[in-house]
Amino acid sequence: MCLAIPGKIKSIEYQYDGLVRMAKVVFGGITKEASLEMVPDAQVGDYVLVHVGVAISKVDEEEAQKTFKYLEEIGEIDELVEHAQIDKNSIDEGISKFL
Amino acid sequence: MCLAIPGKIKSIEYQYDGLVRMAKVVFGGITKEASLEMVPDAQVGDYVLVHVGVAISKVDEEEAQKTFKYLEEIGEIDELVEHAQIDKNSIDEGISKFL
Amino acid sequence: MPQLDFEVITLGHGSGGVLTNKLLESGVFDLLKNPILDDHHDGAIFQLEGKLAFSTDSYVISPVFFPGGNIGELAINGTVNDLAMCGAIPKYLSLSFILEEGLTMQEFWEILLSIKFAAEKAGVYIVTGDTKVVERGKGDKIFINTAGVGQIHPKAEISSRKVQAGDKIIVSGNIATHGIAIMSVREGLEFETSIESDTANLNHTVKELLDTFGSDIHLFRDPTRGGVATVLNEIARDTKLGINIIQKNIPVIEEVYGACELLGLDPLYVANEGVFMAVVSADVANDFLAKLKTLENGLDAAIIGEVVEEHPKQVVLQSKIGGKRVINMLVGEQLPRIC
Amino acid sequence: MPQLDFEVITLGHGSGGVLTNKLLESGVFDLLKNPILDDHHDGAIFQLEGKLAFSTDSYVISPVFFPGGNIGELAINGTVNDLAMCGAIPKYLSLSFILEEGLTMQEFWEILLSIKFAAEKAGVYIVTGDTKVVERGKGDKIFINTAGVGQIHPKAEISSRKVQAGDKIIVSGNIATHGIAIMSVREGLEFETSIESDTANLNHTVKELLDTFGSDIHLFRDPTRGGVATVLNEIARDTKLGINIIQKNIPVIEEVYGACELLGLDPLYVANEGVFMAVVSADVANDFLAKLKTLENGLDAAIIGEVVEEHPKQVVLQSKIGGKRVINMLVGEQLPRIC
Amino acid sequence: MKFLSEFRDPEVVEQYIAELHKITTRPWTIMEICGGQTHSLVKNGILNILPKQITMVHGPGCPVCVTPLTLIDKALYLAEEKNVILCSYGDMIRVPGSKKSLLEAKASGADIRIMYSPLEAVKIAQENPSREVVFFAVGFETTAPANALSVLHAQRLGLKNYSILASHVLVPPAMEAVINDEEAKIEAFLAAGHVCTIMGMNEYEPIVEKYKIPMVVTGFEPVDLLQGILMTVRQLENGEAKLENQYSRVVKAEGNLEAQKVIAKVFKTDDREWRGIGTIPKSGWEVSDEMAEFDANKKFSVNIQKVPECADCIAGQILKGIKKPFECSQFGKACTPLNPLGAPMVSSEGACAAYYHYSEATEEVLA
Amino acid sequence: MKFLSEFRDPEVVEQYIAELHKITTRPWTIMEICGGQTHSLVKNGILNILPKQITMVHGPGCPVCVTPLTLIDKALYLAEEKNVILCSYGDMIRVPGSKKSLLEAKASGADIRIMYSPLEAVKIAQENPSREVVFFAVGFETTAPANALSVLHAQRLGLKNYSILASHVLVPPAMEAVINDEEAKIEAFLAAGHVCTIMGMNEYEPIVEKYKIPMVVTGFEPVDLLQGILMTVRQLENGEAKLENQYSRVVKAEGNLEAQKVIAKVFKTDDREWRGIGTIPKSGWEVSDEMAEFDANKKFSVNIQKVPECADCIAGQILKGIKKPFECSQFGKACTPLNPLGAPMVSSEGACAAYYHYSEATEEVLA
Ligand code: SF4
Ligand code: SF4
Ligand SMILES: [Mg+2]
Ligand SMILES: [Mg+2]
Ligand SMILES: [Mg+2]
Ligand SMILES: [Mg+2]
Ligand SMILES: [Mg+2]
Ligand SMILES: [Mg+2]
Ligand SMILES: [Mg+2]
Ligand SMILES: [Mg+2]
Ligand SMILES: [Mg+2]
Ligand SMILES: [Mg+2]
Repeated sequence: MCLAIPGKIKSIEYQYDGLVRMAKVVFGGITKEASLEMVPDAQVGDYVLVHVGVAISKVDEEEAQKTFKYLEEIGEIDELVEHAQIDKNSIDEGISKFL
Repeated sequence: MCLAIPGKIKSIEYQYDGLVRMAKVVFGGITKEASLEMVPDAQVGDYVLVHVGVAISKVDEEEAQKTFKYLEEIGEIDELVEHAQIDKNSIDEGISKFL
Repeated sequence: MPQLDFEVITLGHGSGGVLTNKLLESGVFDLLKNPILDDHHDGAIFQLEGKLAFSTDSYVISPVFFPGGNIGELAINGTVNDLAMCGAIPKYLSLSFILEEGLTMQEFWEILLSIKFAAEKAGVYIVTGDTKVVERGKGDKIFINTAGVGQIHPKAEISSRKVQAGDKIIVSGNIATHGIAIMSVREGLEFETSIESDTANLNHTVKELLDTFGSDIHLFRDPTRGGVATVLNEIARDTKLGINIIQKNIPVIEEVYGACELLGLDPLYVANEGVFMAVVSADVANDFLAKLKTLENGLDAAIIGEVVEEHPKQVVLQSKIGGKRVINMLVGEQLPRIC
Repeated sequence: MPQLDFEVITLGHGSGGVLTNKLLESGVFDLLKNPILDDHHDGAIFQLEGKLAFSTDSYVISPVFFPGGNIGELAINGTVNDLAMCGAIPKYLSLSFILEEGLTMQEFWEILLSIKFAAEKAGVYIVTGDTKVVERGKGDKIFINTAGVGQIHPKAEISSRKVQAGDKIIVSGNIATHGIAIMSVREGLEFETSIESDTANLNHTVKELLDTFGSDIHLFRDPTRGGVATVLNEIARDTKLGINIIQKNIPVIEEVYGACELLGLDPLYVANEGVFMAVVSADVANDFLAKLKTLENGLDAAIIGEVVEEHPKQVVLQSKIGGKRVINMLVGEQLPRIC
Repeated sequence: MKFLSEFRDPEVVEQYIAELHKITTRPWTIMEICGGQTHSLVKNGILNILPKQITMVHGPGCPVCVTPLTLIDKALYLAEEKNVILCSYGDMIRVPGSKKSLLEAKASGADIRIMYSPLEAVKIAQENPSREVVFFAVGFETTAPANALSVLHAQRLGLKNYSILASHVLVPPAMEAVINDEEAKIEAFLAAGHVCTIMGMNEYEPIVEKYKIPMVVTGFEPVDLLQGILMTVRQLENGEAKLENQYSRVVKAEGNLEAQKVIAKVFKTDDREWRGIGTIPKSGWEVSDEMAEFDANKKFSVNIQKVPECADCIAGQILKGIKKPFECSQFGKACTPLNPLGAPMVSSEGACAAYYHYSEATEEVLA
Repeated sequence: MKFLSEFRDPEVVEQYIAELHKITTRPWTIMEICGGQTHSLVKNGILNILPKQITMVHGPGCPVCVTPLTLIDKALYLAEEKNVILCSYGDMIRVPGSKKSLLEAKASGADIRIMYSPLEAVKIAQENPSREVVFFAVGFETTAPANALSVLHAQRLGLKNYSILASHVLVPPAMEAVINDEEAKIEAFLAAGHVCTIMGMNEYEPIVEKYKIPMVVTGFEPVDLLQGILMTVRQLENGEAKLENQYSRVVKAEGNLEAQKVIAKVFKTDDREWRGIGTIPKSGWEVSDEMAEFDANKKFSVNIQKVPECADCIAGQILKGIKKPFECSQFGKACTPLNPLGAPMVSSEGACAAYYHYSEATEEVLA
């Protein structure tokens, strides 16, 4: 459930007599309006996660990087290349299981 | 103004708890509903003059015949045939006036 | 009707995906089956030589089902007849639907059956098609477009340039019947009648006439929208000649006449189907009429007037009582009058 | 735009009478003028020899004006392209309008201009037509049907029967652009974008490819409604062969990609215009691609997959990350998702 | 069709025509008040088979033509701004208001429906309880009973969403306005048969008396019209001025008393503006106070600017028979049936429209 | 697109796959609760590149699939009988109620509109003051803030014609229901990243503690999912049972406090029926008493008959991972995506629908 995608805030305007912050958020070249009511500290330039027209979270750049350091962290990165070769076969087997 | 044409009453039914008489009236093979509220004495088989869905008068057969007896009555019917010939020309003149 | 797992048409049936395929393969393709029919490709391919005629019409009639027929046969007959009016032998038709969401499959199937029978009767193949679905309230149950290709009859020389003073004008049957049949079921105007639309394919009759009278037939026209009056005016305008029409010769059935009186309409302006007009040279007019009366849909044919040198571009009608008046083109739609 | 004494279309303009004539003669006929155009008759007459292609489509797009074009050019390009997909040189088109009461003359005129330019650009003549008007609320501004006749290219041997394992599948440009451009202006979904519809006539490009590669081209298809996925499935079904597609080879521009992410759509199912797919023999695939890249609308062409013996009737996609999945036909319309 | 076909019999027509040609010795100008009679004269080609000395002048008797601009604007306002379902007779919807016609408003989205009968409009109101339904009740005396009945039906049904926009005009005051105009030179009248069916002939006695002008209540078929004209010419030739009844098969001296009762219940007499002529005192019917809740004028507060008629239009003089259409500077130029500037160009029985069609022919033939 | 493209990088995917293959020694059954994750697994072809020992079970986390029949019937009733403008997310309108789907109702004339956002529905209400607008507010915790905001917006605008038909389900109770089912043999969970974005991770600590079951809060992109699975398998292989957060770029332990405030204002916790599973105590949100005027359930008196699910459908067992779709007697026969009998065949991420597409392939290949 819950298709939400990250976009960059291009501009912010106020609606309802200044009560509500609405942003133009850019997603890969397209722009869509989103409410910033759930992310009061989001500013122009920030990335926010938008779900059905509402930004539900800011996206944290630093935390994002952790995913790419995780394998290194768990200290196993060196042995990977050879395994990758082996797995090619196992992948094809996997497919034929489904077809 | 006031396109009204004569038709023959085929059937009569009551509407609004019997307050209103509505008739099926036949006009040269087609049938249309008409209110009989303005012709309280009209019965099945009578001819009525219908205007925008309302019968506004019965049609009197005897009176209708008078039109065909009128020329005779005014005592001139005998001399008509020769005039009719003459008038053919005058008709064509009449037409060319308009064209 | 085939067993289907849907009862009404929805937008998905026009999406081009599974539902569109389901709809088409549920029986549409089977129903219209013929050697050339759209081989799941974007068009049909066939061989035709010589002079060709090509015509199209969209059909938007309301109601879709009317006394005497439905929009399906109308759509086939209409284009078949337009081709025939060009002096062509109709061969191949395209068939394109714009369906409104909510059309029931049962209605659609009934229309399809009419299409099938009308095409068979006219001897034409439906070889390519298209189906679109529009949202509820953006259409009117079903619109149909047909386009058609035919081969010009070898003896045909149909052209307004061939029309000359003295030519006789013939209608092939009672006029205004179709338009009044439709009117009888319109909201706010309904009346009871046994009048039925006389929609029919005219191509077989036209072909026989061309076989026999060839180049003595100068023009064919089918007086659909706008009626006989509009076609007469168009002929007068295009030929720069005058036309005289004799009202008492114009065939109208009594019920149609009655409905016209009631609603204040002039049958000359009421739409026709299954009726054509021909302009033929005076020499053959009587023979043409006699022959036509023996052919399909020709029994009530009549010579209604002639082409004249006088009053160029004008159509003059001699009324039943001997008066004359100019018959103009229709301004706007004919609407029922109160006065 | 000509000076007219009406600003909006009313029912009278479809009545077949004076208003219909006024509308058509106000400039429509002038605008589309060509030697064969409907001589005020019921159809067009022309000479064509050999193997012919015949195709039709109705256009019902909403909104009528969209980023990058309008329904008019779509209607011309659509049928031109369907003919081209048959391996034909498009020649003559019919043009049929279903106008909704209230369409402004200005909008209609703008659409007519697009039609004119699109027909000129494609090198086709509009030779016959029809105009109907439906009541407000029974249409959607304007529906257009076009049908077309073309001559099969002498070297063309387009047929799903020619497709064989090993053949390469090529798309001629970025996919899903048109569908997303339309979606960007739909009520309830609107978003800002510079994406424009890429509607275009493909016949010139197709002709040059046929000139060069002739019978090595086994199939052309334009992935309009239902998108690339539907065409791939239809090919697999018709040929009873399998198809493998490489996701990373499929050209999609970034903005279209973004919009698909936002709305939960799969670009493989989004409608295209101005894009075709070709199935060509493996020998010529690279040359074909190289040539196509030099032709109009072919710059972004790519080989996206191939025909295989395995998994007959199935389309299998290798995802960007190396996984595989079956690509099915679209069930119903693609709708924006929340999950 | 009985009572129609006989009255279109060419032989009888021929006899009447012959008699007319025989007895007519001098030029006579006769006005047929009723647009329906104008229509029949034109449609059957009667005008050009009459003796040349007889000039038929087409009177103001077309309810559609004389409906004032302001009222059409009002109907437009109700349809466009108040979101009502506006029901109307077919020929009314083509008549231009100050900016557009109902037909154009319909094309632009207003819910305007063509009815054969006002009783159908009541059904529409029944079927659409959440919408206001207004019937545009135009007409002369003939149509008043039907329009009135629709109100009574709505009342019986307890409908709160039905009302009428009344535009009812009366023949006798208009007739007097024509006679009183110094420039009008009408020597006799064909009175309108269907109006008299409702109202009888008694109203006309005083006019005939007062102005010493022949008048024949006449029907609508060719034989009716020719008999009516013959009766009129006989009076003229004999120097008489009587009220006669050609149309006795439906017209009684006292009219239709039931219909008069219904009218009295729903309408009240009032001054009324006639398009092209101006305001004529006591020449129209408004909805009565008793039935005020069915009066669209009262139900919807509409304040429509009165817009002047086109200044160049000489409709007033045309409708009174003072001038012929081709004497108007706009005729056939700015003013055509497709784009009428004034009332008589509006409907097919309007004098300007009738002449327009003939003059088209003339131009062609002369060219 | 930043924060998307990196997480789809084939090289990174390859590394994670390799690591997974390396460390997996035994069969493991892991449930991804969230339908969005199911979708991503299927769409990216991840299922068939995982080690064969890993079985992913698709959980009940598709709000569209678990919306009960009765509620769909209610929405249908409002659209068809009450003439409301019913606004809904696109994937909801295809789901069949007891007689038809909203899409079919729309085809038959109901005014049903597809919205990207509930805030758009509020605009529709503003633009149609004379119509009632109801938003069919389905969703898990993720969607609740947006649905709630629409109510607050309507309140600020003083709209009296806007309400929501709430169908809000909650993840933790459903998770416990799955765990507590004796037949379900789920050994670990991927928790739903976007649900946790709103609610945080604190709700899950007790579950992990109580049932000693590994749980990783996971994102939706291929790399996210693979990292999440890897973290889960590492726990499983190591015999651990921890709550971990793979999706830390958006999920904070405490969740989104602003969103929680808005939810608390508009909703209250209640028992809720899950299609295919049955009623789970305290597993849903209803509109709070304070906001009762925006509750379509209260605004419209609707008495919908509760209709039983198809008796042959084993959706409950499917949604809990107890049975595979092809073990259902209706699968691929009476029940297909075009004509689904039960929740898991309904939307593209439903387990039965996913298997249906694969099995089609299988049949063909085997034939
Ligand atoms: S021609 Fe037109 S402008 Fe002149 S009097 Fe007649 S209606 Fe008026
Ligand atoms: S296949 Fe259909 S009937 Fe069987 S469990 Fe799945 S949804 Fe239910
Ligand atoms: Mg045609
Ligand atoms: Mg229709
Ligand atoms: Mg035709
Ligand atoms: Mg098509
Ligand atoms: Mg024709
Ligand atoms: Mg096509
Ligand atoms: Mg459209
Ligand atoms: Mg196409
Ligand atoms: Mg046509
Ligand atoms: Mg195509």
